Amino acid sequence: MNQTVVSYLSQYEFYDSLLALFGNNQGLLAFTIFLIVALIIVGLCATIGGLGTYAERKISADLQQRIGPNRVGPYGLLQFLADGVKMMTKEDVMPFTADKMLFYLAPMLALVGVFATLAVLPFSSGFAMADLNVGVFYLIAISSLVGLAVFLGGYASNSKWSMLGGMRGASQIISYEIPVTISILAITLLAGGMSFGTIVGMQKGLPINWFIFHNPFAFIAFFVFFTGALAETNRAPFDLPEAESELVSGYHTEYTGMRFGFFALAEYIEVFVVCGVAVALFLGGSNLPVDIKLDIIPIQIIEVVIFLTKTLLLYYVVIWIRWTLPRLRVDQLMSVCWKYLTPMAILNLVGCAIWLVVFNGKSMADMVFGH
Amino acid sequence: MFIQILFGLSALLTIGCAIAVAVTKNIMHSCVFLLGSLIGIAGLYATLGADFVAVTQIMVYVGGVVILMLFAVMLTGGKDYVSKAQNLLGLAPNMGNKWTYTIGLLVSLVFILTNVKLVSSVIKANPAKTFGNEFPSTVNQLGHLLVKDHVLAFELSSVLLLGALVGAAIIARPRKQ
Amino acid sequence: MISLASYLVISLILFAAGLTVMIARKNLVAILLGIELILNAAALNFVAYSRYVTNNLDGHIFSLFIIVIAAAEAAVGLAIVIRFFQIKETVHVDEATQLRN
Amino acid sequence: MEYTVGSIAPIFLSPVIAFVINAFFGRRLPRHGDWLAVLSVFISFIFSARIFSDFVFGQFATDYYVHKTFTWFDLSHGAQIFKVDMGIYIDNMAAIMLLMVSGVATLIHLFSVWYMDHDERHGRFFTFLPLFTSAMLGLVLSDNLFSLFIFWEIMGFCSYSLIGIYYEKEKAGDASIKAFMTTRVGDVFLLLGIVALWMVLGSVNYVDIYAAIAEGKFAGQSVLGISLATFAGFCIFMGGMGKSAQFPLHVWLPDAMMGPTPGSALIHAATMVAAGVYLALRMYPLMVLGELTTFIAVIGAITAFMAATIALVQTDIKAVLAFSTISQLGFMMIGVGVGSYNAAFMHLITHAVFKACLFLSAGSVIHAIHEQEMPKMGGLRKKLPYTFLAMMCCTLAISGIPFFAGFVSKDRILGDALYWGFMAGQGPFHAIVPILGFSAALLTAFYMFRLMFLTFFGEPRDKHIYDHAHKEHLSLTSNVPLLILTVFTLGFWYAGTLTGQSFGKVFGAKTEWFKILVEAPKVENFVNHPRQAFGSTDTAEKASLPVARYDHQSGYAGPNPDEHKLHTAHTIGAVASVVIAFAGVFLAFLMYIRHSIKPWADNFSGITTTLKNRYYFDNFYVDILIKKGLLGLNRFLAWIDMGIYDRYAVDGMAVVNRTLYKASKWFDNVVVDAIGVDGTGVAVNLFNLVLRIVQSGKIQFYFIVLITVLASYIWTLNI
Repeated sequence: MNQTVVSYLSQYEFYDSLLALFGNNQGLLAFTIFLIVALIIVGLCATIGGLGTYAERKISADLQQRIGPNRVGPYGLLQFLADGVKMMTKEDVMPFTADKMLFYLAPMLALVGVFATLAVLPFSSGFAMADLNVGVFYLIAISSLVGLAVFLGGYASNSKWSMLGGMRGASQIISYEIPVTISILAITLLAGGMSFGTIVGMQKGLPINWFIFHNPFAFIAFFVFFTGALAETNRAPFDLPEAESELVSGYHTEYTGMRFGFFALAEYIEVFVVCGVAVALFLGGSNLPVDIKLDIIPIQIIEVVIFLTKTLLLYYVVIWIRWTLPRLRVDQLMSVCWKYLTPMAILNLVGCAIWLVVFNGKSMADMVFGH
Repeated sequence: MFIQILFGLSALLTIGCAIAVAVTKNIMHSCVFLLGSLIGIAGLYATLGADFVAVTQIMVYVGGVVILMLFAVMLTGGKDYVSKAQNLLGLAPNMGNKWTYTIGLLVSLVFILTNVKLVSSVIKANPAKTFGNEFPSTVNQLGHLLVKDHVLAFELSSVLLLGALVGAAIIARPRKQ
Repeated sequence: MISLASYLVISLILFAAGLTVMIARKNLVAILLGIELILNAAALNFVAYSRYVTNNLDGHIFSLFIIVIAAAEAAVGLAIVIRFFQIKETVHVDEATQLRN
Repeated sequence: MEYTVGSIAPIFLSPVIAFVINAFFGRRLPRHGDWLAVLSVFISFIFSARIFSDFVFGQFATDYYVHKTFTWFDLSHGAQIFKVDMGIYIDNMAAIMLLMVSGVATLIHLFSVWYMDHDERHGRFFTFLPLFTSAMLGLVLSDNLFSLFIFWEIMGFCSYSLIGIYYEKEKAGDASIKAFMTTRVGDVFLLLGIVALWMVLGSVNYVDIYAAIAEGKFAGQSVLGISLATFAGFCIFMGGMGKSAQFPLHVWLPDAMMGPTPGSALIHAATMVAAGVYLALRMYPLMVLGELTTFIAVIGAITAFMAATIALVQTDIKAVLAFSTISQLGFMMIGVGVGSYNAAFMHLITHAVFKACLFLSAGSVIHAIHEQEMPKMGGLRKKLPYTFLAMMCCTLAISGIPFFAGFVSKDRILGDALYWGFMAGQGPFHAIVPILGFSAALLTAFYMFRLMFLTFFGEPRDKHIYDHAHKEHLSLTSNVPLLILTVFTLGFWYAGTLTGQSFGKVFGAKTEWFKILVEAPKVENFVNHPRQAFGSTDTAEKASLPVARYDHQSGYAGPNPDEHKLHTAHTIGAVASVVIAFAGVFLAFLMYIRHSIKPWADNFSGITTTLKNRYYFDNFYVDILIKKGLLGLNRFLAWIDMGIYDRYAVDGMAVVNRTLYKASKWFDNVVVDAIGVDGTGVAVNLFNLVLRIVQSGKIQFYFIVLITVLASYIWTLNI
């Protein structure tokens, strides 16, 4: 049975009082709860995405021994708000020969694709929209909408730069989906299910129980997943679709104002989502290292904080990589995917399967500490 | 309630997009409408409790087939072209004209009538079973079915996919002369 | 409570739309779009019957294989279209009149 | 005392390894790997010496032999035996031969290091020289004619390569081809003989052949109307004639002097030429059975005399030595023919030693003055004292002066020939053999001392050359090999006495080792002799056999009814040999030192021309045999080809084809084309009218038809 935030809350007593408040209309209550949670999550993620731009600028400045944004607010913290205001107030320019419908559609698709993934992201054991049985699979599937959006954006602009960027982006995202999916498949094999609840629940306890340390293949799979995910989110060193030195700005060259903002926001939130997925799949998710008995609200808050801490650390690593490594060539990009990552991912999958058969499903920690 | 809403939205999306696919004059838009239709079908699957099939539908069509078609459209160019070859439907542009649409609709009508006759008799013969409003997870059962009852088809489909992969690569490869 | 007939009607409309596309359009890619619609109509029928009539998951398996075959068909079909375009510089279906060269 | 693979294989494998390394990596090795060649042959020598000491110093009975085989391939099927064994066969003769070949080859290799230094073909030379040696050693070790033939051909190839090593010189190239083609004539016969034996006996093992002779398997067998023993023996002897340069096939050997002198030494002294004599000795029972001994003796006598006469007038120092080689080989063949088995073999050994030394000395001379023509030499003994010493000893040996090796062996051959020709009660025709033999001995002494006198004595005739000659110094590579060989030109090493006769023995009875050890194989001993596999021990058999001793009174061969006559013949022969030798030396002394007699050429100018042209053998072969005979045959074959085959077979075929063509053309035009093809076309056209409508090639039309038909089918269903 699919678990949702509503079904989680219904275990507790205050749910009944809430129900009474809504005149025993279960559907209305559930709808309201979903709406509130969705708004919280979207707001949170949008803030994180906005702060992501700030973080990126600040961290890159730090790496390059500059100061970075420091005028708007304390330490320039409100810079992203200023940017947002600027974007919203800008003129919305559309090229004369653009394909209007697709030009409008593309940024929406990007944002929809990213926000749809947030529905299954396990911020904590309860604070997730829905814990689908096919959660991981759903996440992979729905995030490929971004690739489509990139392609359509590039096509609809009717510009050479955009076209090239869009085609590169689409081919890159489709290609890198394969190693990423196969790495995730290895983890679903270990967990015995595709739901995030199952996967995160399996990694309870000390970091040694995380799936990244389950066996050597899972350890490699993490890096394959992380590399592929970087490429899927068009981050450096895989930022060929928007390579500013070659393609001006790639698929969103012709976009201005809030449409451009959608693309940018989608990119930053997707990075956050990818890091969150990595944390949930490999790094123990929102689990507490120790079992403590607390009330529902505090424990959820602690779990969310743990999840966000891990995710933002990975987020830092992503930005760090972006400002450290140079960009790959197109042929190198493709050969990395097809000649190295995909075979490695397949070997990891087979290796995990063999490990499970040979060691009867035990992890390395189980064998070391005994279970 | 949710299911009814989801069904209504999905059905609307599916049918509307399918008709749009048929009537729009722009092949690119046609592809995008197809995407909408396919997502709608995924929603319909969800209302039927087929969660795995629904996600697979999105995965394969959104992530693969539609992008592939968009690529194909882009590589073959959107230029309109009128064939010089004479045929029963006369001269027709790439996206069809009123004669071709007339014939297409006629054939569709014939098919619809046929199908209505067929399906109504089938439904009359097999009254629908009643079932509860719960949706048990299908993932585990599907996995067992795939590697037990349908293992031959499963393996054959892998061979088919490999053949399609290699065949597509060979066919589309430009020949050096 | 949604009835089986509503799914069948949706599937019929999808099929009819696909059929119309296949016959009316002269663009090879558009014909492939029609084929996708028709295949999806069939798959939807399978899943609907699996829920309402047989009450087991064989329909799901069928629709999964239909999706697989549709993907393979799309890949090979589009490869053929692209090759055809390289040779003829058009994707008009009536131009495909030669068996070789 | 176990002859395992490890103790025998290195004898011929180590030079082969040296060959392979030098052939592929020689360019990269320091000094092109010549040290490797020397080392490899020296290893062979060590292993050979071990075998020699086992066999000679009383470890085995005289007729003991080591024969180990392994199956090379076995295609036997049921009763049909088709199995080829390979293996080694070592008896006393082979043991002595191994020591001689490897020892002489080691010294020649050592000498070559000096002689070929700074030569542009240095590496190539040291590639083929070890291969050549290993082939000869393998030939000696072979236990059957088949592997013997393989090594025989390897040697032929190596001699070809060594003679033609300066292939850019036209004469060298021609000489190598000539050597190869001439010996090829003999090789064809040899192969024929081997095949004949194989066909009848099913084996070409020495042991099997001996056993077959003893069991009388040859009786009644015949090939081409000739008895098998005669045919096979003749063919095998022809092979030996080719290799050992006997009378009709001797023409290649003088030309083979185009190669480097150490190569000549190896070819003409130790190895290749000895192979023919060795083969004849191995197959001696077959020769006897085939009644070929008279033939062999006559051929040998003719060769000995003819080559000696030619040598009289040669001015090239190496040519003289070459003809003397032919002459000495003739002596060996006389020995084989007249039944003096061990003397022939002894002469082979002694000749190998002193002829190798002579060639090396000649090489030393040539290296010193860069000149081969004797008229330009003279007085070189002051410049080349060590070479002079070595060459003098060897000349004494070859001339048959007492106390030297040549006297011991040649005297025995001549004594036996004397007995065979005059006293054995055979026809008067046989007397020609001893007469020619003694004449050749006289001439040998004469021309060898002529060589010595012209080269080393008197005043230098070409002052310029003389002045530029290098003064000789003692060194390991240049003249120590000569001196080592010189030591072994003394007679007592071989006979145990200085004279070789039975009076004045020095070391007692046991020292007549040559006579004890080497004897014609007694074929009846080989019947049903068990085979040994590789790795088995030899001790058990050794213990069961008594060690043979030489019985001075009766001789080893047992009481001979003609013992008295034989003894007389040997006494007369010995005296005659000594007299003849000294007469020859004296004649040469008068002619070339005292000048009291005019040199040969002036006295007999008519004959000299003939001799200088070597009896016109080359002209005969080229002008008569090849130009007249072969070209005539050629023309005849061409006539058969053009006149008969082409005119009737080919043209006739064309006429037949033309007729057939006309018939088929009519059939094609009328039946196939008009009725079949056009008729089909018309029929197809008719159908086409209908099918064209349906088969439009438009997939959408097909689809419409499909749907329509499906729909109409469903409407007809009653559901």
